[in-house]
Amino acid sequence: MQTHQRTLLTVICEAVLEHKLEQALEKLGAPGWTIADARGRGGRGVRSAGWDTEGNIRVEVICNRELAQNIADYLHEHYYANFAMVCYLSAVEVFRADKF
Amino acid sequence: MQTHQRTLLTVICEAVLEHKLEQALEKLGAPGWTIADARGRGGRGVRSAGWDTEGNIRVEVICNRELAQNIADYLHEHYYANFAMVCYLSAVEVFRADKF
Amino acid sequence: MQTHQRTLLTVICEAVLEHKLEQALEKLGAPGWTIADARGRGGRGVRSAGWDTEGNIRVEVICNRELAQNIADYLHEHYYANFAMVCYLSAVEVFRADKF
Amino acid sequence: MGLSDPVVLFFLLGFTASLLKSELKLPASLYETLSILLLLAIGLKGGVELAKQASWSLLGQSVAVLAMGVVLPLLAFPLLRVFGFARADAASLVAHYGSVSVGTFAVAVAYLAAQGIVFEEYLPLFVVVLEVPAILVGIVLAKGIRRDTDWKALGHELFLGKSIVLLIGGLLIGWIAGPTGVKPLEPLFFTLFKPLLALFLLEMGLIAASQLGSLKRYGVPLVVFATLMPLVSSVAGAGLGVALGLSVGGVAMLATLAASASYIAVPAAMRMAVPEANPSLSLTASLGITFPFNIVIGIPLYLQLAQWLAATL
Amino acid sequence: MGLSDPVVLFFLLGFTASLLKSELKLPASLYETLSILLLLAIGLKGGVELAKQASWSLLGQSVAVLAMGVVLPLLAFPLLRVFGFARADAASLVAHYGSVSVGTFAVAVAYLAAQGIVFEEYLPLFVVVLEVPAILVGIVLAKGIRRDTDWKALGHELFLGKSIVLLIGGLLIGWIAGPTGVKPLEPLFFTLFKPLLALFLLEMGLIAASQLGSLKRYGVPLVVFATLMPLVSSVAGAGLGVALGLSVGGVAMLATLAASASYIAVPAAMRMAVPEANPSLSLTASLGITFPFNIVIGIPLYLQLAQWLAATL
Amino acid sequence: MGLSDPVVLFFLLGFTASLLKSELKLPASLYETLSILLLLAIGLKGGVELAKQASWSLLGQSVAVLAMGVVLPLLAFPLLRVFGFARADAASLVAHYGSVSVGTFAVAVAYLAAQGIVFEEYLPLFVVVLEVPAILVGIVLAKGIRRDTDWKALGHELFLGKSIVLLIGGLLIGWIAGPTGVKPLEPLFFTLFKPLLALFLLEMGLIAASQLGSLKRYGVPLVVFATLMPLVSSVAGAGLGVALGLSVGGVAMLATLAASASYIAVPAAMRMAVPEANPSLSLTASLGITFPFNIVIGIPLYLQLAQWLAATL
Ligand SMILES: Nc1ncnc2c1ncn2[C@@H]1O[C@H](COP(=O)(O)O)[C@@H](O)[C@H]1O
Ligand SMILES: Nc1ncnc2c1ncn2[C@@H]1O[C@H](COP(=O)(O)O)[C@@H](O)[C@H]1O
Ligand SMILES: Nc1ncnc2c1ncn2[C@@H]1O[C@H](COP(=O)(O)O)[C@@H](O)[C@H]1O
Ligand code: NA
Ligand code: NA
Ligand code: NA
Repeated sequence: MQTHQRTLLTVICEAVLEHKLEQALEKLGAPGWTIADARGRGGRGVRSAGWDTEGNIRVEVICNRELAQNIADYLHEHYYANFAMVCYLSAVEVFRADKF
Repeated sequence: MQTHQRTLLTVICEAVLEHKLEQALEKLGAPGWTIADARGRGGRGVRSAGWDTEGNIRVEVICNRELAQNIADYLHEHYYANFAMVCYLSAVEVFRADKF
Repeated sequence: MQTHQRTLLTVICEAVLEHKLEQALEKLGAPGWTIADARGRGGRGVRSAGWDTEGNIRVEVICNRELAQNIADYLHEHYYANFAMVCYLSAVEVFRADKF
Repeated sequence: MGLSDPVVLFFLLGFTASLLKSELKLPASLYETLSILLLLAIGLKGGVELAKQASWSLLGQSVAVLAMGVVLPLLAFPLLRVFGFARADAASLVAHYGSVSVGTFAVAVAYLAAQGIVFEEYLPLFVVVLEVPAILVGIVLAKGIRRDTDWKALGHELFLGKSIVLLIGGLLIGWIAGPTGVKPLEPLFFTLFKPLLALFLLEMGLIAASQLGSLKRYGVPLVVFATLMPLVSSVAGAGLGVALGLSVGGVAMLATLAASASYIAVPAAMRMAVPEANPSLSLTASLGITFPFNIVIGIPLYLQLAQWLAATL
Repeated sequence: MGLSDPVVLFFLLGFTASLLKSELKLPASLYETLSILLLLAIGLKGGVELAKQASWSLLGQSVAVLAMGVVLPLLAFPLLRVFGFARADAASLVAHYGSVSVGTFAVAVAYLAAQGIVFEEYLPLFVVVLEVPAILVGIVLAKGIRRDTDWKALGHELFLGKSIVLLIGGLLIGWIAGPTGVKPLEPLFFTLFKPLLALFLLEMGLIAASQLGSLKRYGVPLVVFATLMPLVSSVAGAGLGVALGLSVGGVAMLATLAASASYIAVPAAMRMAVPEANPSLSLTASLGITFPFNIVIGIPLYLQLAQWLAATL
Repeated sequence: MGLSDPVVLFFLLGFTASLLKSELKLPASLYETLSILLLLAIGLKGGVELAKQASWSLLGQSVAVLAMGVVLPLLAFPLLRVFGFARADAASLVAHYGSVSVGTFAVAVAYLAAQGIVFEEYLPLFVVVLEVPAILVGIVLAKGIRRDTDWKALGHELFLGKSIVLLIGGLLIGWIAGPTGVKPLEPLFFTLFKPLLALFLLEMGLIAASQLGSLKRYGVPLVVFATLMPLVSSVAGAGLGVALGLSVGGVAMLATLAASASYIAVPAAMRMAVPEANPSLSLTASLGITFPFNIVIGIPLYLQLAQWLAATL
């Protein structure tokens, strides 16, 4: 099968944002996303997932480069100041161009 | 240490496929794999992991480009029609050439 | 927002190493990390996460290329001989250059 | 009406909370633990009874019950096809309804106990008997008896699935250990049965309501099927119960078993065996409609049916 | 002193283990399960009592208790501002302390039971009443009554959060099912209440001690606030209890409720509604200082206060 | 024979299900919860007894038991070396077998209770005493007393591991709270002990059988060691029990403790301290062979040994 270039946006942030994030992704037109639980440490301290609101989630969105940028911009604007959060992009190849 | 180019195949699909997928990976000669639980949304709706059979898994296989293509082809042929599933490839560098 | 090139180091290893790994990452100066639970199969057999000490973890560190190499070297030297472990690098773009 | 029984109230609490989009959620492992305990409890209870009275007549009854588990799906299938359901979907639906729901059975146990009505203690045996046959019927209906079906893998899936192993395991343990051996286990499996069932139903309420979201996608025919099918099946079950000479409580229980639809064992088995069937369709019907219907309305109704049959015949 | 009560000892075990950096950890889902059971148990107990004696006077008492939940945060806020806390942080802190801790309430229940002291059985109702108002006060203090606050989303968050739904759900189930209906649930919710509470406190000890790490970052003012605030609030609560004509046990319980600080519902709500407040600050205070303080020192003290008031007035 | 005791039957159910590759699986957090409860229950029971009869003679007995925990691994090590095991592997194996299995102890408690045989209630103390020393012996055997061993980290690992903290914590709580203080905890820790143990053994059966897969890799020497070692150790344990003047039940319990092999605390500690040892080797032996052997055959045998010794001496 032939492959097509897309961008993978990965967001690691406080678990408490999950619902808001999903709403934002839907609004901004993300074709889909995958979420997994995580823990970690960053500029805003240890997030050990030992206590209710204390865990992280790891969200992945495969889409075109422009949308990935848009989503990242939106998240930075709305949540970066007050929530633990990290975003990064990487290049991936997908098999169905129409899906992403 | 020196690094070597390999391909990372990531598969996100229904958790119910875990066992079949492992059998397929073994058959096709994957040198190893890593699986984690996930949830998400895609073309085939929300998969919220709230109910027994309703979660996703996220499978990673590091191997050479050709094998990654083979595995992806195999999965598309066998499961794509009836199961929620997404595959993508990315470029990685590994440290032990003989291992992957 | 502008993006900056960084390296993503991913380590998949026995869960029992989590604490030691965190100490090593801190010592070597990693700017942060993210950990998730995983299971899998590799050269050192099946790790099914079904029993206490039997699971894997998947650790991600975003940093500059040199540090990523350093960490990988350190881990290979200290743990590779006796523990199930896989490391690989990939290229990512981050949004805040100062953070990583 | 069973509506004021606390276990039903727990179900309604979960159902309402979910409809109101409350963030209430039970940990997945609690739900799993509860279902393991219910399956073992039901198995143990049946096994203790077998220890007291295993007999040839019981074997005969089991065969009759098994036959019902084969015949009901066969009758329902053409009807669903007429209503426009795709072959695979119709087959999957009848597999769900021909099999049984252990949660529904447990609520009926609690309901009869609260009413002070006894039933033949070996009825859990019929839960085991009814679990598997309808799945086989469903698969054959979907695919025909094709060569490419991996019957070995399938048999493995069916007879070594979680619920069957726990039910049969509980049965065997109860049977071997007998009443005195099982006695020290009672504080967990019998004394705590009802409160654990209440918690289980809280979760079932949450899940059942979350299935309703997909209801409008499938529309009226599914709702009609998911309420009529249990009513019709309950009459068949009650009839068989009377024919087998069961007590009023036993007739009500067999009617409940017939009326109940699986939402654990069957979805998992059908997903692998008939992947082209839409899993959400069957789950919406069995979990979103039939389960609440049976819990809140059905079970009291089936008891009345049994009492009416006893008074009439 | 309550120190030799086993539930307090379990707390101290967890606390010590965590300070010694033991690797002891309870599974997250066990903690969730325990808190669900405690919330339901407290709700059920209150509901059964409502079934016996719902009345207009009870409604009046509830309104008075609610008023206390509004007034205490309003009084504490300016004080915190004077002590140099940022607006959002001060608002978040008073929201935590104006609301209640179900864990603390449960320990007080166990403590009074061990002392053989009865209290008005409907007191769980006041847990429900006190849960929400302080959160609203905190939000308004942080943001003013601004147009851009999404009050609809907020109301949803507040009234459909996990703890409120379980407390009110339990209350309603207890109320509807009544004493006889709830009887079969007692083995889990009442007989096992104390040992389950002990396990819960083991986990709370682990968590409370892990909060102490951030203590030095916030320093003396926070420690002073987190020990003085419960003492002052307890006097207010006890005073109100006397004014409402509660028994000695009831006065002690209301003092405990006033003195307790939320660490479940409020943190979650404030994180979304006032994200600029530092969540770790409030949690360190309520969970790392006030909770242990109340469990080990506070509750026995509040009982003595209640007894002294009864003897004096 | 213990074979018809329901807890053993639960073990066999899990074992069989796993051999048949059933998909039955208990949630990981349930297993963790059960092991926490068993550890606490055993600790509490011992602590209550200490509250009644702590004495110098008990201290003396503990020292003797501790000595056994040091000597047995020292004797077994050279034998294993002769049989061709690598130094690190032999050291790790004897650490596992010199330490104890709380699960095996719990089954013995249930077995003696079912037989109506009493034993010295302070025996849980010996579980604590035996847990750690063999690990130290194993490490020294593997590495010598080397400078580069981080003894501080190791001590932390050993004395603040989950099982030791819960056992000692339970002991202390039982000791401080005493019989009346612990009374309200009994419904969970004592009344439910046996059914919770049954569930625990269901999971142990699943795990034990899954270890058998690696058996053929290690072959006959491992099987021989894993069945002979408990037999030999049990004789040592029984001998010591007689020497200490224990009752028949006490002798059987001490024999069981000696015969049992750790599969929780020791694997975790050895993995970090002696990483060059193959963890799967020790776990296959202790969990896949010795645990089932003790549960099904060993414990009844050790009781007979104790009875025979009592009759003979
Ligand atoms: N350099 C990094 N590499 C990988 N993950 C990171 C890194 N920095 C932060 N994270 C993750 O992102 C979360 C939020 O980061 P922060 O906002 O910097 O506290 C952390 O809890 C980590 O899980
Ligand atoms: N664009 C996407 N980005 C990330 N994950 C996706 C995306 N689309 C689908 N997925 C994941 O793949 C699963 C199956 O996708 P689908 O078959 O499209 O329903 C979903 O449940 C998601 O977890
Ligand atoms: N080729 C691979 N692709 C993805 N994950 C792998 C691969 N090989 C090993 N792993 C993961 O790394 C862990 C340790 O590998 P090993 O040390 O080779 O046993 C395994 O349990 C897998 O989770
Ligand atoms: Na049925
Ligand atoms: Na308060
Ligand atoms: Na031993």
